Amino acid sequence: MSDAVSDQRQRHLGDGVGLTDEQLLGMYRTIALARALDQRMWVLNRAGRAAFVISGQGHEGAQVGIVAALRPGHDWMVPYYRSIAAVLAFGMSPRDVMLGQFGKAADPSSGGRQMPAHYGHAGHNILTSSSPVGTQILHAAGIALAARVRDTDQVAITFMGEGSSNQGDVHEGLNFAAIHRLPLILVVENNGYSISVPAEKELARPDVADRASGYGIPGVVVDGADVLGAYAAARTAVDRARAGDGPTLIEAKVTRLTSHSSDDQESKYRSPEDLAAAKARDPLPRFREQLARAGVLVPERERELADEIASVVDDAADWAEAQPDPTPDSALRHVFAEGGEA
Amino acid sequence: MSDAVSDQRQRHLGDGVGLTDEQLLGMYRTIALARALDQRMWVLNRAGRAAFVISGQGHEGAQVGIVAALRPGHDWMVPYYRSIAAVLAFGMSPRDVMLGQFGKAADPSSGGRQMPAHYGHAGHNILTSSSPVGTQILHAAGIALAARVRDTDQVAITFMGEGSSNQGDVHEGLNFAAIHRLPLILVVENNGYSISVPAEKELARPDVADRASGYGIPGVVVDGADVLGAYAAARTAVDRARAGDGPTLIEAKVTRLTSHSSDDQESKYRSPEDLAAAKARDPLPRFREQLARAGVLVPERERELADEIASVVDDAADWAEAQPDPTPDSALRHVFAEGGEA
Amino acid sequence: MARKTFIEAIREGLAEEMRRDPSIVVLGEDVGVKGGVFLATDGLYAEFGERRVIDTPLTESMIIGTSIGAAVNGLRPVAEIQFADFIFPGFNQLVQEAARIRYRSNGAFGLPMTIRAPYGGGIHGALYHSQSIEAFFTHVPGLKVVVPSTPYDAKGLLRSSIRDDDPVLFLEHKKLYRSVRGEVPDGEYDMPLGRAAVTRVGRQVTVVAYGMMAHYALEAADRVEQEDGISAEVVDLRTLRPLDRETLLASVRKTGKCLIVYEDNRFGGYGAEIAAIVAEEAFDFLDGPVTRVAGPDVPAVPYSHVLEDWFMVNPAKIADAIRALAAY
Amino acid sequence: MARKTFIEAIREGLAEEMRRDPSIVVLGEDVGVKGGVFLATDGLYAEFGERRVIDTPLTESMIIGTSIGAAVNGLRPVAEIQFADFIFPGFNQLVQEAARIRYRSNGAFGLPMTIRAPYGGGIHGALYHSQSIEAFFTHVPGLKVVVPSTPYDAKGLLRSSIRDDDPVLFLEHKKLYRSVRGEVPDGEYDMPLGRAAVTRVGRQVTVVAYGMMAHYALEAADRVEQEDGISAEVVDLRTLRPLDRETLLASVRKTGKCLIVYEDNRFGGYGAEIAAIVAEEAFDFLDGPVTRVAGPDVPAVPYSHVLEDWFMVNPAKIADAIRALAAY
Ligand SMILES: Cc1ncc(C[n+]2csc(CCOP(=O)(O)OP(=O)(O)O)c2C)c(N)n1
Ligand SMILES: Cc1ncc(C[n+]2csc(CCOP(=O)(O)OP(=O)(O)O)c2C)c(N)n1
Ligand SMILES: [Mg+2]
Ligand SMILES: [Mg+2]
Repeated sequence: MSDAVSDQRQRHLGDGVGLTDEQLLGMYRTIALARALDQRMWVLNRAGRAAFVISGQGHEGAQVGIVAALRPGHDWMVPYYRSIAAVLAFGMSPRDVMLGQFGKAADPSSGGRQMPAHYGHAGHNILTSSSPVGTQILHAAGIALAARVRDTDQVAITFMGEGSSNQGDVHEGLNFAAIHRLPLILVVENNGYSISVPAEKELARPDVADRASGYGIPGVVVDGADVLGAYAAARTAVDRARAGDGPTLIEAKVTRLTSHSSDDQESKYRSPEDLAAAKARDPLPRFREQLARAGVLVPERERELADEIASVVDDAADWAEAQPDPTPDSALRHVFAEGGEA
Repeated sequence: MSDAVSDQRQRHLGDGVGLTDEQLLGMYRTIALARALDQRMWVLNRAGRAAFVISGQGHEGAQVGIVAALRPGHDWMVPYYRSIAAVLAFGMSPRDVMLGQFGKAADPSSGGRQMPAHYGHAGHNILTSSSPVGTQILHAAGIALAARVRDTDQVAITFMGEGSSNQGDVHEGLNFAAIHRLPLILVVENNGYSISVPAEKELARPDVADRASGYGIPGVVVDGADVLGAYAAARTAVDRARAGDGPTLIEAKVTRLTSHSSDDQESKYRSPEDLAAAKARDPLPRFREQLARAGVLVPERERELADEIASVVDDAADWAEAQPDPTPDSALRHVFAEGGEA
Repeated sequence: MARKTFIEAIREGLAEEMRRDPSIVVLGEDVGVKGGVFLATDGLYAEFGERRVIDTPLTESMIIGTSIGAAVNGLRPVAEIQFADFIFPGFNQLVQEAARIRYRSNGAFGLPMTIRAPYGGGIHGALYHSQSIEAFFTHVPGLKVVVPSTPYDAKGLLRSSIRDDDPVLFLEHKKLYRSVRGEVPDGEYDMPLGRAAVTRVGRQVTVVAYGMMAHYALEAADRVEQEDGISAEVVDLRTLRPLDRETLLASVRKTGKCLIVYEDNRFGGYGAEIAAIVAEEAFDFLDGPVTRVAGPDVPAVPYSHVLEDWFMVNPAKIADAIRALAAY
Repeated sequence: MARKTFIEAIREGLAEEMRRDPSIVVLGEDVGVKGGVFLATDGLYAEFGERRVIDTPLTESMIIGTSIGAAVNGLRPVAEIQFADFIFPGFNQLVQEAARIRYRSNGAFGLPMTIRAPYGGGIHGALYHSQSIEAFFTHVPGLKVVVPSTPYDAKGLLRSSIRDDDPVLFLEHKKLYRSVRGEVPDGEYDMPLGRAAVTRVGRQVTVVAYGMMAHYALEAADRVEQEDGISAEVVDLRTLRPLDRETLLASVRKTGKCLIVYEDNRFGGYGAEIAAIVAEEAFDFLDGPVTRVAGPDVPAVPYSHVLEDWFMVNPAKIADAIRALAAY
């Protein structure tokens, strides 16, 4: 197709949400990269080279769409264990991710101290995340409080699953942030399961977003496979936050394309139909087709990206696996500030 | 006024909500009795004969209206420290209450082990209550779960203040009870203060009841000075609960007529106007006038009741104060079931 | 008598008790169709249905708090906390409410409830899937804390815990689930709470342990016997609270030396109380310092194998400590 | 140098630090206009305004959890938990999050935050307004725990806690607030964390205590000196973690006898760790059993005066224990 024509199509797609083609392609690349990295982890796991894997597969579209509305290096992120695409979009590298997967000394999240996917990176304002779910909303609310007190114009965004949104901390965090109209965004990635427990046994209503009105804040539901829809919702939430209008709860309806983790066998509790339906809601092919249809992602470019991603993944996995493990003598460090009394 | 006329008026008032005159008078008596007992506690406190007082003054109308919809001896109550009128309505006696106020050995709530107003009475299905706020909703939800599993047709009702409703346990409890449509009623007595913290710093919205929709349950606001309105709301909630339609959140807008407790000085944080407005919302005179206007409470009866209540309060206070304190050797008992290993 | 794994013994104990007593319900995260992440409740949902085997939301405070209410109104809940590390959101319900309800009501209310929680490290679970939590709860009057080390004890003590009329925290070491097999009678047998076991008789040093460490202690004792001719006695506490002081003190008074082994962080761990009791009540019999082998004082078990191996107590570390104490 | 009450020293320390460092914020229940239920923050709201003195909702997990986030993003929060007994809804945030963030991030993140909590009994507060909570937190690597006993120490240690780059739990005994007066310099003076003080020199018995018990220990020591001519040394730990082992062990090695006093329930209390350390590291110097005077093992302090008096450790009980140990 001629450049002129594609140019129009591009403007057509980008204009709606105010993203340039390069931005759209960058978002596509991050989604595809996260997927490829994630799939490699499973390969490594089956090969006995990575003890544990927990995936972002199926969640990447919502994560990348939402994070595109933030300012990396300025705003703060408190991720969760499915946030692989979100942290890549926010500045972590594939090597950073793989260092954590292998638990290496140079792992920027924890130096090999935490399980894989417990992301954190001080250099990118990504706060260390723990395993107990739901706690992170209070950390994000506190970051937002500090942003308010210090007038930094920062936004704090945090992510969790719908099962985790039932934890008491979420209630306390939304209430506090709403009272003080803090610049906080809570993203609930609703994939319909809390490990094996289906949504109807976790939640009394289909939408977690329905809880927002009780705190007087917006609760927005987005289709997690609609990357640009997720971006638009986040854009509005970020603008509200910076304007001092307070927090927003964004619920992204996503799909879990893998078992809960490499320790889980979802076939025990999910029917073949359910699993097939889940596959059909994969955001990656949908975004690819959307960009292709709009002429933003032309076949050559798609091939280039695929090749580039493949080599980036190879590099990240091979390089990270070859890095040194932490040494036993390092285990005593960082209980307290160095120099601080222990 | 002639009996004929008053009979009509009575039917008129009672019919609306399905209560007989005797029931209405019984409710009035409980409210007036709770108030008189409570006022006596302050007298005893100022006289140095009761170390600590925490009041139900201003909350009695909502409590008695709501409890009138339950079945004492069958249903369960998990009260809080302002529940003096609720526990009297559910079966505790003025002597029971005063035994707790003086911390005597025969105190049915705790044998003098807990602070005053930490009500409980196994004989009346009133579960022991603690000081940490908000925890009781989970106990009530568990009682409701057992009622469901055991098919007992019981309803569990619990009470707390609006400040306490922000605790994480409340979120977890409402979510669980709503998922399983348990026979639970949460009454939030909103008096606009959490000790000194005004509602606008505790809550992001004026109505706690707004949170109910997030759990797919009814959230009803009632004027706490409107005894019959509170009864009607509770009646509906109880019917729903017994029918298997699940929990209801009832928010009663009440007024706190005293300082938070005998250790608090509300004048430090409440303006004279605010205090005057609070007084104006006293449910007791309002219900008295309502019954009088309807001819249900005729002057002679009012005087009789006043005299009877005065002597009941004298008896409860004098008798309870004269009862023995717990003995030191009793302090080691009931850590575990008697006979159980300690 | 069939040989069963630790997890089989737990599952069998649960199923037998549920058949016997319809007031027993099981609740927790993923305990239903999935049968629990360690399969401790596998098959219970199919046999007893969703009224008695309840998949709860992901909310530990709710799991413990509703168990309290259910216990008050005629049920005997057996709650599962998916990993012991995740009991802390429910800490207030367990410590402030469950443990104190009988006392604060002057005996008017009691709570027949059991909380099962898989604990312990050495399974590559990192900071939040490896913790030993007993010290937080053994300090709390009103709670009973049980830590079995064999399939036989696991089934017997689980039954006694379920039948107990007070709250019991029942801790199961994850590494034992499939690594340990042993004789387990079908049906009932008597195994009261609060009784320690001398699992190895010796003369020179008493080694006090529980859970996974009870196995490592035996391994270490055999090793020092073979390699150094040291005769060590091993006491498996089995119930941490109420503590069997008699068995503990009788052994130390006999050997004159006491080594306490626990996997948890050393400072303020459960073993500190054992050391304090021994130091006070067996003072005249001690021929050496009461010593401890425990986890280092860093926040929790790290993920990297290198760091995890560094953290974990193992038979070699115990053997060294026995040697040092024997030589004292 | 002016004589001030304990609560005045706390208030002054807070105000001086807030004037010095604009990144310090105070948050908690009723800390604003009311100035806190014990008036520890009285006047701060008027001086520093609602941006830096924040009345929070009634939610302890939120108070601790948001303090973590605030500390990460450039503030130095000083949170107040209204009564120590109410810290437990925030236990998960404090123990699993605050205490572990530096370690789990391999030093990438640290938390300059202080949590103040009024603790202790003898003030007719019953089960839930009388608790001693230190044992739960001194067991946690990554937390520092401070318990001052004098106005001088309170102000100095509070300043050091606020300036510390790691989470500090600062426990204030309620009964000391107005009952104790002492010299408190205006402005700064140096008082590092982690240093115990020998508050009374003696020869025969070392009495180890902290908080309110540090006063009772001195009273008891004077009493046995006058009545029985027993010379007791008193060590006020002041910081429970990190522990000043040197001062503790030097004293016990000198006297050969150690009595540990704490108000909390005996079993598994903080004093158990002190006993374990002494029993192991001072064994060769001990002329008598390491003994403890502590609260009884019932859930918590009852309300009735009769029962409360029965529960509380007091100078008479300590004096009896000193006599018994001295006579050993
Ligand atoms: C407090 C706590 N309890 C239990 C767990 C174990 N756990 C890890 S993930 C998970 C399910 C989370 O489901 P959801 O929040 O929906 O997130 P998803 O994995 O579906 O994205 C559970 C129960 C935990 N990590 N933390
Ligand atoms: C967990 C917990 N934190 C703090 C307190 C101290 N406290 C007792 S009552 C109270 C205020 C409660 O306000 P609200 O819930 O509105 O009830 P009200 O007293 O106004 O009826 C506070 C902070 C407590 N009892 N429990
Ligand atoms: Mg989910
Ligand atoms: Mg209130």
